[in-house]
Amino acid sequence: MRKLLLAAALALGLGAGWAEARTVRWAASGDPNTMDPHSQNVGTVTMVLQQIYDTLIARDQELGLAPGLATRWEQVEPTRWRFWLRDGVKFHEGQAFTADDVVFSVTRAQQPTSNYAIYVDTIERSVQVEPLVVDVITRVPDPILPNKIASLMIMSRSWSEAHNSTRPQNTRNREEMYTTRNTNGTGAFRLQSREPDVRTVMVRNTDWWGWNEPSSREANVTEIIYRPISSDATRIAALLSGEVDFVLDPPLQDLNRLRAAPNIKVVEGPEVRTIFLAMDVHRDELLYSDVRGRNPLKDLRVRQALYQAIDIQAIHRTTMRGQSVVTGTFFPPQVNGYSREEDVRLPYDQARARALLAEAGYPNGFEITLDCPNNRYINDEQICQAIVAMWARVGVRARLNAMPLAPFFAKIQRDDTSIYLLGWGVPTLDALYSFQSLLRSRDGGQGNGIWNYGRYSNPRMDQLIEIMTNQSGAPRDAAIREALRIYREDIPHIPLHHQMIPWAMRSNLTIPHMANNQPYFRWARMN
Amino acid sequence: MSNVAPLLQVKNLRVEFPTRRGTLVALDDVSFDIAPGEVLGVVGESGAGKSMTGAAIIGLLEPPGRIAKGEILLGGRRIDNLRYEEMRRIRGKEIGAIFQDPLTTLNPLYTVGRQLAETMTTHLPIGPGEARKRAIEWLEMVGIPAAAQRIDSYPHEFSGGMRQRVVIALALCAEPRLIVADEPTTALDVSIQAQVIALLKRLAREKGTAMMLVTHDMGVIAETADRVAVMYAGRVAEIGPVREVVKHANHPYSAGLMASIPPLDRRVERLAQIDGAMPRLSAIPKGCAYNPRCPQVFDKCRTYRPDLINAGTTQAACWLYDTEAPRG
Amino acid sequence: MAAAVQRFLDSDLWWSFRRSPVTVVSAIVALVCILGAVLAPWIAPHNPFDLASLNLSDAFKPPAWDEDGAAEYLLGTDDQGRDVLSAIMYGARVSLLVGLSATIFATVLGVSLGLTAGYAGGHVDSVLMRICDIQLTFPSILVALLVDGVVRAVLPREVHDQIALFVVIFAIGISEWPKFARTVRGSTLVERNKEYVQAARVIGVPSLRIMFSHVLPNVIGPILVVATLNLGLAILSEATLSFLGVGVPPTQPSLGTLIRIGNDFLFSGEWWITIFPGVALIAMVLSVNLLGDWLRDALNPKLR
Amino acid sequence: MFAFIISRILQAVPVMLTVALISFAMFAYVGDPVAIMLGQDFTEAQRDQLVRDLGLDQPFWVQFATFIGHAAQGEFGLSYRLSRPVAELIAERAPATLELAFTAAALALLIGVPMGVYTGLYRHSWLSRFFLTFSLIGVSLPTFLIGILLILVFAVWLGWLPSFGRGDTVNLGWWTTGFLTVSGLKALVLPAITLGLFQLTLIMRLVRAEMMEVLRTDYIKFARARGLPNRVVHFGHALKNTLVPVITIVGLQLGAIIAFAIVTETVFQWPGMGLLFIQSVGAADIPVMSAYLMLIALVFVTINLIVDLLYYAVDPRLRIGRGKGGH
Repeated sequence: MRKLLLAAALALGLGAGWAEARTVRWAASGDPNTMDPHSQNVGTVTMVLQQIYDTLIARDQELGLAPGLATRWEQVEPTRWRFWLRDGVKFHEGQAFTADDVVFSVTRAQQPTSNYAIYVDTIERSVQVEPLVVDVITRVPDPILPNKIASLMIMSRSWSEAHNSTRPQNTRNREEMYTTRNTNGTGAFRLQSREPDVRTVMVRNTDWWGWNEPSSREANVTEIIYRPISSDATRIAALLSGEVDFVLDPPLQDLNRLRAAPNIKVVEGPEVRTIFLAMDVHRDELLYSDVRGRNPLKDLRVRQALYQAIDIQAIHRTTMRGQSVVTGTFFPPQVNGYSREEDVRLPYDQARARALLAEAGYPNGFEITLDCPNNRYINDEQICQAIVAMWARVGVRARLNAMPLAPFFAKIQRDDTSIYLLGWGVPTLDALYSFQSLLRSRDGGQGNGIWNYGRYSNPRMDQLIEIMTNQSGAPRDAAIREALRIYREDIPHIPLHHQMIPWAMRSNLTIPHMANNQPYFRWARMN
Repeated sequence: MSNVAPLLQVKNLRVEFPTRRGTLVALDDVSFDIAPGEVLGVVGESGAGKSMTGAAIIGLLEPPGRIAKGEILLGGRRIDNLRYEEMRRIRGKEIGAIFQDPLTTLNPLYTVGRQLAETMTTHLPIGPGEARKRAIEWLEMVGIPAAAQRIDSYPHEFSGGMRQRVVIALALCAEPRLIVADEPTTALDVSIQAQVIALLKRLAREKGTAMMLVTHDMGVIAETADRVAVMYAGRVAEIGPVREVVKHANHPYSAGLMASIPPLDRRVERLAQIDGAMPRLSAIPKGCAYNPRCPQVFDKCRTYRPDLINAGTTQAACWLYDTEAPRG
Repeated sequence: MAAAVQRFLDSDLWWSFRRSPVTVVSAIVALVCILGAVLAPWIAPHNPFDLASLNLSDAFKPPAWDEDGAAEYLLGTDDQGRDVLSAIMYGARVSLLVGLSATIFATVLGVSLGLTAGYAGGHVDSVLMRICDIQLTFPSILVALLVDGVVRAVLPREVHDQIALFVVIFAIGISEWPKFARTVRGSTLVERNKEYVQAARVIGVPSLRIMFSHVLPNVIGPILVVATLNLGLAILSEATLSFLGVGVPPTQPSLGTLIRIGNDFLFSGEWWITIFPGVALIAMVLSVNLLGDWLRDALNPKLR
Repeated sequence: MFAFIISRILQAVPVMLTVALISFAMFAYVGDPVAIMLGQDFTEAQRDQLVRDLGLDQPFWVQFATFIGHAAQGEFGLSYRLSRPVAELIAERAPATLELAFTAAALALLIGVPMGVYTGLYRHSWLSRFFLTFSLIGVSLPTFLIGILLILVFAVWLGWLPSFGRGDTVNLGWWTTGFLTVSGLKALVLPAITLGLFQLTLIMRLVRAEMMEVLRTDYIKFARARGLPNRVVHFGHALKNTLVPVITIVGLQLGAIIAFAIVTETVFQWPGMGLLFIQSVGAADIPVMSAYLMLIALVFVTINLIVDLLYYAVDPRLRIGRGKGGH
């Protein structure tokens, strides 16, 4: 029946390059906890919503900027960016897309309940210039605004107002609103049905503006069925037995087996996500340690000792099974501002680590609790276990406190931690995003230090971040270089590695591997 | 009595229980006859083998017990070696059984009428309607008041005595030629015992049914039985007409037993008058099983086992009556 | 007299024990499991808790008989380079500790309440039995899960981790006491009405003494049977809770924890990490259950 | 009959109240709703307002009564994790769990009871010994291990059956069923076996023990002594008497099945209430947990009531008051 309908649609010239129903059954471990495009800025939500909602500026297959709902953009003044919008675009429910929807979406993302404020933090307001031209005015010059705006999904004003959804859903106080379960985007797929934790079904939006773009011409997916399968073993069994076509996060230990399996392929690539340990360098006495009256982590020598006690190559080889890129800094080369010279690790040297500890006044080590998520990053708990064992060999008795991501984030977000493992992705692909969130002093400025739960504070670092925020060109690049050097010397974090992300799929599926770990089914082809 | 062909003949019956410590002999060389219409009382202490004999006759020995030797004949037909299904047809139809405790003998989940009817339809060529009619008659016969209404009652709605009357009806309803009544009154109130025994006796006489009445109550035996068999440690110690055994017991054990009957109509408790206790089956002494307790024991008793020997009016398994061997 | 009966019973048990090869084998298996568990700190080839001795480069070694295996690690190593055999021995120790403690806890609680209910009768009896009934309708695993969940939620995490083992023992124990209470109550009712107990009562022997010196010895058999069969169940409950990730703390991994961790590697070819703990768990529970079955039949010859 | 039901329902009330109390305690105190709802930045005034709005300034018993009132209407608030009404979430998941539990229970009963009867009657036959060995292994294997092994063999090696989820479902009003599609039925096989196996062996062993117990009774011996055919004795007299305890056992097992569904649903990612519960435990989603607790209690109380009614139907001894008095 569906085939027939699609054939009819084809006959009417609505589709191009595809002829019959192609369903991709897709599985990953987590389920999006909302369908609101501005409520939860986490990968599990965006991986579904970016199929449905468009952004003004899109990403190409190399994560570069590409025309999206805006066909062209320009920094017409230092604090004014102008966007020329695509004509004839319609939302899934039929509303025509106009500049007003952009103004609305920017405002909505600025609401207190938004989790996307970091992308719109410099924006003062946005105004409609013409029905299809919109200006975004920033408080300060913002050279990377397009990078940020590329993450802002555009909603329909009239639809949102009609459904009382003019602000993002507040997931913190557990409210339910229309956007928790309903969507109305302009994207390549529209939401057909959703059962939380069970399945989310999206079908091809034949009216999408981009089907004739070169990158999508071969794309033929007509339906996406997403199912969360939290158990690693079950997820892999499902792929092997042909119940799903695509697994976004296959467990590393199963890769060899998957590679060997007929009709299954594993596509690998780096992810823009760096795993590191962050430490409480603020308190005068650690919450979780046997050291009284002083905070060992405030001592650079101790931080360095913990750093050099880690045999990162062993973790790379065994725990990550080669699926990681060992690093000495906290964002990968894809991110603007990356510097090869600053990406240098302190060598693994247990003797040196012991010496440093003795020098710092801890010849017998000390006790500490390592907080670690156990279902957020690739092999997160195993990494922590390995590190705890490595520290034990230099005398630091770490207790591992591994928890699911919900209590883990709740705990560290209360600053209720002494040392913790975190993985940081950079959706803007610009260094500022990482510096501002992770290393800037928490001074109340929007977005400043919001993920800096060790409360690292360095005035020079703050100055440099200020420069990154306001300036462009050479001064900005220099500021990033210096900040990276401080990061290397001051050791606010112990960097570990960039995640590699393997995707596993049936051989008949072709989909470009993306470093942001987002599958774009608008580019996918099923044979 | 020997001029009438016996209804039941038990010949040299031996019942064994194989256990992990060797084989226990529960009944050994037990022989007796019952004539049509005759009531044979079987007495003895607990564990003497009275109930076991009854169970062997109806073919319901508890496994792993088995008949190792001897024969049982009913109306001249051997029944101890029949297949289960053939024996089943005899049970209820030819041989009825009455158990000790009426409280546990009736299935609590079926009405008494149903239990009566199913017994009759199993054995008699009658339909359910007729069976129900006869069930009511039987209930009336055993003295259940308002039988027509009580037929649909469940066992728990009857008192103990009434239940035993139901059990009697169940045992008799297919009109068997022989009843094996295993201590039918022991579990009942003293005041009811006499009524039930009287009922049993009356029905047996009316229907011409023979009966093997197992009990350890000598009073009941004296009142009801034509002949009596005294059992001791799995053997028949003495058998003979009830009057003779009660009055002039020949076997020292029977004599002791009879001495324990109190004067008229007073109930008898356990036989405390005989010193010692009956041996366990696993420790039956050599020779005469009674020899350790016997006041008249002599050497032969300790070595050789006596068979039933004519001892005047009765038969007794006792060397005292052995005419061939001199007393020691 | 009592001693003679006891001796007879013992020899009887011994006899039926020797007659059943299955029972002998399961007793040997159980003994090996128990010895391996109890003596783990002395006989295990490695100490899986000594973090400093772990070496990540020894991780994922297959069993010794595999060509990639190392003689040092008979049953291979896990993802952290821990010796699987040692981990199993230490894990069995935790499983056994939890199982035994929970069973003892349930026994003591169930026996005392059962004795009280059976002996006191009246309101005490009906209230206690009502509680029993209610709890018996809830499967023990659910009771254990809830007790564990509530304690987990009430106590701060740090406190909870320190006493987690006791929480699990308590949760499993509390979920199993009614079976003991029921058994004991039934036997107590029977004993209570026997002449000797009545007589003891009449001459004024204190209730408590009657219960413990007359009634209790007579119900020891059934208690032993229920306890043995329950031990298997308790070990399974612990494994299930740990498999669900809410059992013993990860710092003291039990067999269930090992299976949960190993499960992630089952499909990737490193089967030994989960299969061996699984086999150990099954061997332990099966042998205990077989022993319990035998004990029940041996103490209750009517059933044979 | 009516009075009997009423008395049973009255007896269930304290159970439900106790469970409600635990639920409420979890809901009100464990989760600290104020802290969760306020987030990080708030004023004292906001806090006080919220406390008043939630009724947390009321005395304990008033709060408890309100909670019960809401609970009775199926009102448990919003899930912390999914931001949706808990009642709705549970209603969505209930069909999956109930269908799984029903299938597993049917499997356990239809196979377990005959096996139990058989092994009880023919204790020494070769087949009985086989069944008994099988059952011992069955009670000794943890459910999760069975599930894992079944997946390994039937989903991965043989590829015959799906390893997770419910397959395609059909909506019948608010009920979603997997019984009506091939993929739904296929998806049901492995979880149902996993869930049912333990109960099957348990039921078999209990029926066997009961059967043996009943076969030793006087009334069975008497039935034999009356010459009734074996068929009537075994399947009429014996089985009917076995039924009384078996009903209790089966009632209890049904409850156990729903509880053990937590494990099975975790292994097979079966989208039922058990999986929801475990996911909620992981996320400390108190409203879902307390609602689940109440619901399970309700299920158990209901099962118990049904068991009592069946008892009543089977065992005439319970029908007191009808007897005409034999004494």
